[in-house]
Amino acid sequence: MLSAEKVVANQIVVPGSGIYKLVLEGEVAATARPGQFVHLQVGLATDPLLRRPVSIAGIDRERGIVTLFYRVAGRGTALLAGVGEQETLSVIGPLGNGFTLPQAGELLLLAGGIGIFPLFSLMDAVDRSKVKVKVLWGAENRQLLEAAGRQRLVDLALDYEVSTIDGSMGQPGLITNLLESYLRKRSLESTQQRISTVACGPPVMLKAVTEICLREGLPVEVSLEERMACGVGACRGCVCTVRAAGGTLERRRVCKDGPVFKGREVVWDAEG
Amino acid sequence: MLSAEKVVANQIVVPGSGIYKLVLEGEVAATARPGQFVHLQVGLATDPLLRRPVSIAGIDRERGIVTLFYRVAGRGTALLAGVGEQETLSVIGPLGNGFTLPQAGELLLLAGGIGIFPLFSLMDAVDRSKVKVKVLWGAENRQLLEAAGRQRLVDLALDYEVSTIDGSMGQPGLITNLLESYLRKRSLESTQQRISTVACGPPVMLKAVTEICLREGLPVEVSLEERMACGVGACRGCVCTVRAAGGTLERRRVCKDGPVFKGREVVWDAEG
Amino acid sequence: MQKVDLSTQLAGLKLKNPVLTSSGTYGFGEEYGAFYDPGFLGGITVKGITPKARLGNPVPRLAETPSGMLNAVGLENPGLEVFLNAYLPRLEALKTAVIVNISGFSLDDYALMAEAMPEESCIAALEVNISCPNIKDGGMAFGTDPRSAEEVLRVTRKHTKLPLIAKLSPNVTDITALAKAVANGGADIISLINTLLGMRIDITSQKPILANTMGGLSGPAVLPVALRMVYQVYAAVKLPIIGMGGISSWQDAVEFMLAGASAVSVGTANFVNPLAPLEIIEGLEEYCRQHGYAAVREIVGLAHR
Amino acid sequence: MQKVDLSTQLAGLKLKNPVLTSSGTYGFGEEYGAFYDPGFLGGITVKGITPKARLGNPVPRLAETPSGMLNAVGLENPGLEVFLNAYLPRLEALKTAVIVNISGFSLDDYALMAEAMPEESCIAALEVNISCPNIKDGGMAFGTDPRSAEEVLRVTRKHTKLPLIAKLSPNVTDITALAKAVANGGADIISLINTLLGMRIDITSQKPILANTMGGLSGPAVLPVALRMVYQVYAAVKLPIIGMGGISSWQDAVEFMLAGASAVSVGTANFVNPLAPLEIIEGLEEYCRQHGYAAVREIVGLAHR
Ligand SMILES: Cc1cc2nc3c(=O)[nH]c(=O)nc-3n(C[C@H](O)[C@H](O)[C@H](O)COP(=O)(O)OP(=O)(O)OC[C@H]3O[C@@H](n4cnc5c(N)ncnc54)[C@H](O)[C@@H]3O)c2cc1C
Ligand SMILES: Cc1cc2nc3c(=O)[nH]c(=O)nc-3n(C[C@H](O)[C@H](O)[C@H](O)COP(=O)(O)OP(=O)(O)OC[C@H]3O[C@@H](n4cnc5c(N)ncnc54)[C@H](O)[C@@H]3O)c2cc1C
Ligand SMILES: Cc1cc2nc3c(=O)[nH]c(=O)nc-3n(C[C@H](O)[C@H](O)[C@H](O)COP(=O)(O)O)c2cc1C
Ligand SMILES: Cc1cc2nc3c(=O)[nH]c(=O)nc-3n(C[C@H](O)[C@H](O)[C@H](O)COP(=O)(O)O)c2cc1C
Ligand code: FES
Ligand code: FES
Repeated sequence: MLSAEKVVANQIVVPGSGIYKLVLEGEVAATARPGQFVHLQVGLATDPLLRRPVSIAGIDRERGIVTLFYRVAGRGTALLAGVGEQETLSVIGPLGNGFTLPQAGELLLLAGGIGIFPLFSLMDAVDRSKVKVKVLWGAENRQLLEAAGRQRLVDLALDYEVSTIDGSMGQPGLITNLLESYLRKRSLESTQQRISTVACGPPVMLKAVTEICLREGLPVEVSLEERMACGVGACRGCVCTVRAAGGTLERRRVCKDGPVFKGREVVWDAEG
Repeated sequence: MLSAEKVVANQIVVPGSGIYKLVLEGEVAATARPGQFVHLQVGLATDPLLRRPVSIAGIDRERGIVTLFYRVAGRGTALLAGVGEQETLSVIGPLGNGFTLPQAGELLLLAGGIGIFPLFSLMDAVDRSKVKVKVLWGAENRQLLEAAGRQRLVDLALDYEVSTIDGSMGQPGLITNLLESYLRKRSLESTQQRISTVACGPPVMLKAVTEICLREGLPVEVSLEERMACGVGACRGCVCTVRAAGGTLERRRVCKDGPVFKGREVVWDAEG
Repeated sequence: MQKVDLSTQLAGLKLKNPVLTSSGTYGFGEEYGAFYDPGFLGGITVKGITPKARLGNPVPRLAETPSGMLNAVGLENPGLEVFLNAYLPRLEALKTAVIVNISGFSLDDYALMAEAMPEESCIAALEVNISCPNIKDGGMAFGTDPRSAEEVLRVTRKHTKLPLIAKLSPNVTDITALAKAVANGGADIISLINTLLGMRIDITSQKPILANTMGGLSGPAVLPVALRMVYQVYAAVKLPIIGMGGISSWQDAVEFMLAGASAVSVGTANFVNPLAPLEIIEGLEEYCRQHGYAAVREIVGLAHR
Repeated sequence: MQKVDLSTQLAGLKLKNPVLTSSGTYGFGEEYGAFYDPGFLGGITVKGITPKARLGNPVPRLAETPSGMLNAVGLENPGLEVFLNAYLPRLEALKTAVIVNISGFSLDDYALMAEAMPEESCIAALEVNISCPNIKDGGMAFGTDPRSAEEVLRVTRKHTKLPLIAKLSPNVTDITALAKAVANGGADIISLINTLLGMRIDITSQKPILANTMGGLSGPAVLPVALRMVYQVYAAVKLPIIGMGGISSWQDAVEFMLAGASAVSVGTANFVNPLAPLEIIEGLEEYCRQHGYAAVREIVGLAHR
């Protein structure tokens, strides 16, 4: 759970993108599952103090390697970007519950921006001879799609569609449009396959796609993000709100009870 | 005064000694004088917060290079030891007043432990065709003498004597004994050369050698150390106490008014 | 090599070693079980319990600060009943002293909870939290006025025979006045400090980062303030002290014990280094060995010489 | 590109920009002259002056803490007379607003110094320091009791027409009570915070690091506490505020202004990055430009919306 992982690689993906690929060798890979995350120590001294949560994007159990992608967002990730190969990083993980791995039917992956990262590990893990995988991915613009790994989808020969807000690639507009048209098309084809949906991205996007999925009666799993301190369920800093069986509101810890939740349970914008 | 200096070298001198040689290329060398120091930023974030003062041990004005020696004492110097070649360090300096450079007579250098470091630059700077240089150096043991640069004295063909507390090299005991016997010997030889003395080392040693020098009527300059915040005279955190002309006590800033003071002025163990 | 006696006794609270974990940072004792057996600890302190369950504050509940963090969890907890029925049995299994942190909004709340805590169980002491900055009424208000603080302790004292730890707030002009008040009220032990009230603002949204606007500052940043207060309280009151606030290393722990703490408690440091409490136990032992102390309690208060 | 108006007016104190340097961290305005022309600053605040010269405390006067530092300089200063005769003429040359920080041990001390400060000179305001933690009598005692604080301001007010800045101590239970008191006493402006009382212990010598035992904590570590107090005082009192405590970057300065500070003051950060005040001025200007504010004063207090 706590290990010093060796930094095998830590490079910017596309110059200027601010998105880095970090490859770690150590104990995490042995037990990691898609949808889980690691909690990384980014500084040598007490500032910045807290660890940073980053999703596991790739798992190579045999070589004992996990791959992460991160975007430089603030001080912590900026320091992380300066870590050199062969150095070690203090890592807690794998943490969290992870995605449900479907065994049949269709798996619809919905990604908003860099929300694609945790989905990479799911694409790898799912048995595509039994499960049809479809990816819908919305982003700001083409640059982000390329930097965040569109080529990976091509390499995997995945069925995917993209949308960009500025129209620089794929369908112009939001992922919700992409989703609506896909579902419309699909219902016309009146396929009988059971479909399960997994979504990851910013909260507004998750809320919107969850509403669409629920309306259509599709089960949806969402991967949430929240500021974290402990990462292991001890501080209750990272909660989301769910409506429990009896209808009462409950708090769940994103780090321990999540980060993956059933979309129908999540109460978005909960106050109080 | 504030510059980003390039780290040309940053290596341990003797494995296990904890003493490092740091070579910086940049603006400091152009105006540095023996006895001055630099104020180094050792961290990337706000912890450790303060800069660390380190004496200038070598000045190569032509190549724009200064050499420092530092011992890993705590968190700040430990971080400094991890800085790689070709990286840059934020440096304030050169700071402080520096030693008086004698033009004739004899220069007696008194070093306690790593107090030898600032004296290196003085050895380099003094014109040895006009000034006779003699070094007396006391330390804990042989290892420290070797790690702190005894070979340098040999290479410079300097007249030196050492003492060690554990007797592992030179005269066993304290530098005060070394000094007393040297002065005795010298008075027997009844040399007529004007002698000036410069001392650097821990406070107890400085106090003891100053008392001996004053008793013998020898002028002595001492290089003091004190915890520093600003390094430029603005905070008054680093003071020492001197007895001014009229006999009244005054505080002087080690960073700005020093670090070199006339031994006869300094009030040791001043309270209040 | 000589064995150092790490055991400590603070009034009626016996500990196998002087290292505890702090309320709100250690869940209900199970979360760090994946890293080590909590039985190695001197004891653990559970999250603040209130009579009724609380959802706590909305998110964001956390913000980072230089060498510190703010939290505004707002005393989210399962409530007294669920604690007794669901959590306490699991705590029994941990084989370590359990300190239950109780927080109230009225004197009756404290009385009710003190009364309800079994005197024969793994519960080794009650920590009376009169210092939580993250709830609107009660909480810190009790802890910043000496008369109310005394009253809370007096009332709680009447309803339990368990050792009572009064947890003080650092957000006061004179910590010794509060310490004297809780001593008068019947506290057996004093723990300090709770968090310092602080805030951060998001310069993009131009709003406070925390949904609750303000929160409690903890972590290494507060260490010098906490240490000063332990030092002051040790000189002012005869009660044993549990020192906390920014302790992340054994060196920090030694500072607190020299200042007058008979035991130390590790909070925020758990988040950064889950093994911190164990490293601190080992470091304290080694410090004593190297300095020739047969028992760790010998170093308590030495900085006052 | 549109020019942003950086000028600010706090009651009678007019500043060309809202960035000052703090008392005790900027000497008498000359020490940082090697790095830049102090004329670029909104103003500088000189070291606390007392009626008589003071040697201050013995060394060690400094200790480092996580993201912070402790100082116990103890108001070393040349005294009123030498200040007026030797230092003031040199300050005139700096072409920046000079704020003189005055510290006393009695009401008479404050009266004497207020009376002695020329009303026609580079002195733009007096900062009444009722919050120094590093001296045995007076100092902080004035600043932790609202009635004494009000009295100090009332007396000082009678002896000068210069704008009066009351500098508050953070070592209090309720900062707004102090703010209201100094407002009643006649303060024109409030500055906060002074340092938090803290200490460190050397675990080798087992003694406090500072010769004075305790000292004042400053630097980034205290930022969340300072920001919270600025936010609270802004909501409680109508007087303009000079915010300080851990400001090291323009982002920090924006947080303070959003919280309610009309100007900010840079202290400890000077020691780490001598250019910090200039970088903050530039950053504030850029922030306003990017967010479409024509004047920096427009952002003051926006976090209260
Ligand atoms: C479960 C989980 C998985 C994540 N996976 C990835 C990933 O695969 N790739 C990636 O680029 N990012 C991921 N993030 C977001 C990433 O953690 C933040 O971008 C990062 O913590 C920002 O740190 P900083 O120091 O650069 O920013 P700062 O703003 O300096 O951070 C200040 C504090 O806020 C917290 N914080 C800031 N932004 C976020 C955020 N978006 N989510 C959570 N905490 C935040 C930081 O952890 C830190 O405590 C994930 C977050 C969570 C919770
Ligand atoms: C003018 C001057 C010149 C110096 N020259 C040298 C040199 O050439 N080589 C060398 O090895 N050391 C030198 N020192 C001592 C060196 O500055 C300290 O060893 C260093 O600051 C310790 O930092 P740290 O983080 O490792 O220790 P820590 O104990 O973690 O430091 C904590 C704080 O105390 C201060 N501090 C601790 N020890 C000292 C000390 N002895 N003197 C001053 N401040 C201290 C630090 O600067 C820091 O602020 C010099 C000191 C001064 C004042
Ligand atoms: C996330 C979090 C939750 C906390 N919850 C409580 C609580 O419920 N009751 C309490 O008395 N103290 C609570 N505290 C305060 C801690 O117990 C401790 O007093 C404080 O954090 C200082 O110690 P530290 O700096 O080591 O964390 C909490 C602290 C944190 C960080
Ligand atoms: C070394 C030092 C000396 C100080 N001296 C004074 C003083 O004489 N008068 C005063 O009012 N404040 C004094 N202060 C407090 C600062 O002016 C400022 O209020 C405090 O340091 C918080 O700001 P900062 O964190 O930016 O340093 C001093 C601070 C330091 C660090
Ligand atoms: S981060 Fe502590 S409970 Fe999730
Ligand atoms: S370190 Fe500030 S005056 Fe010397």
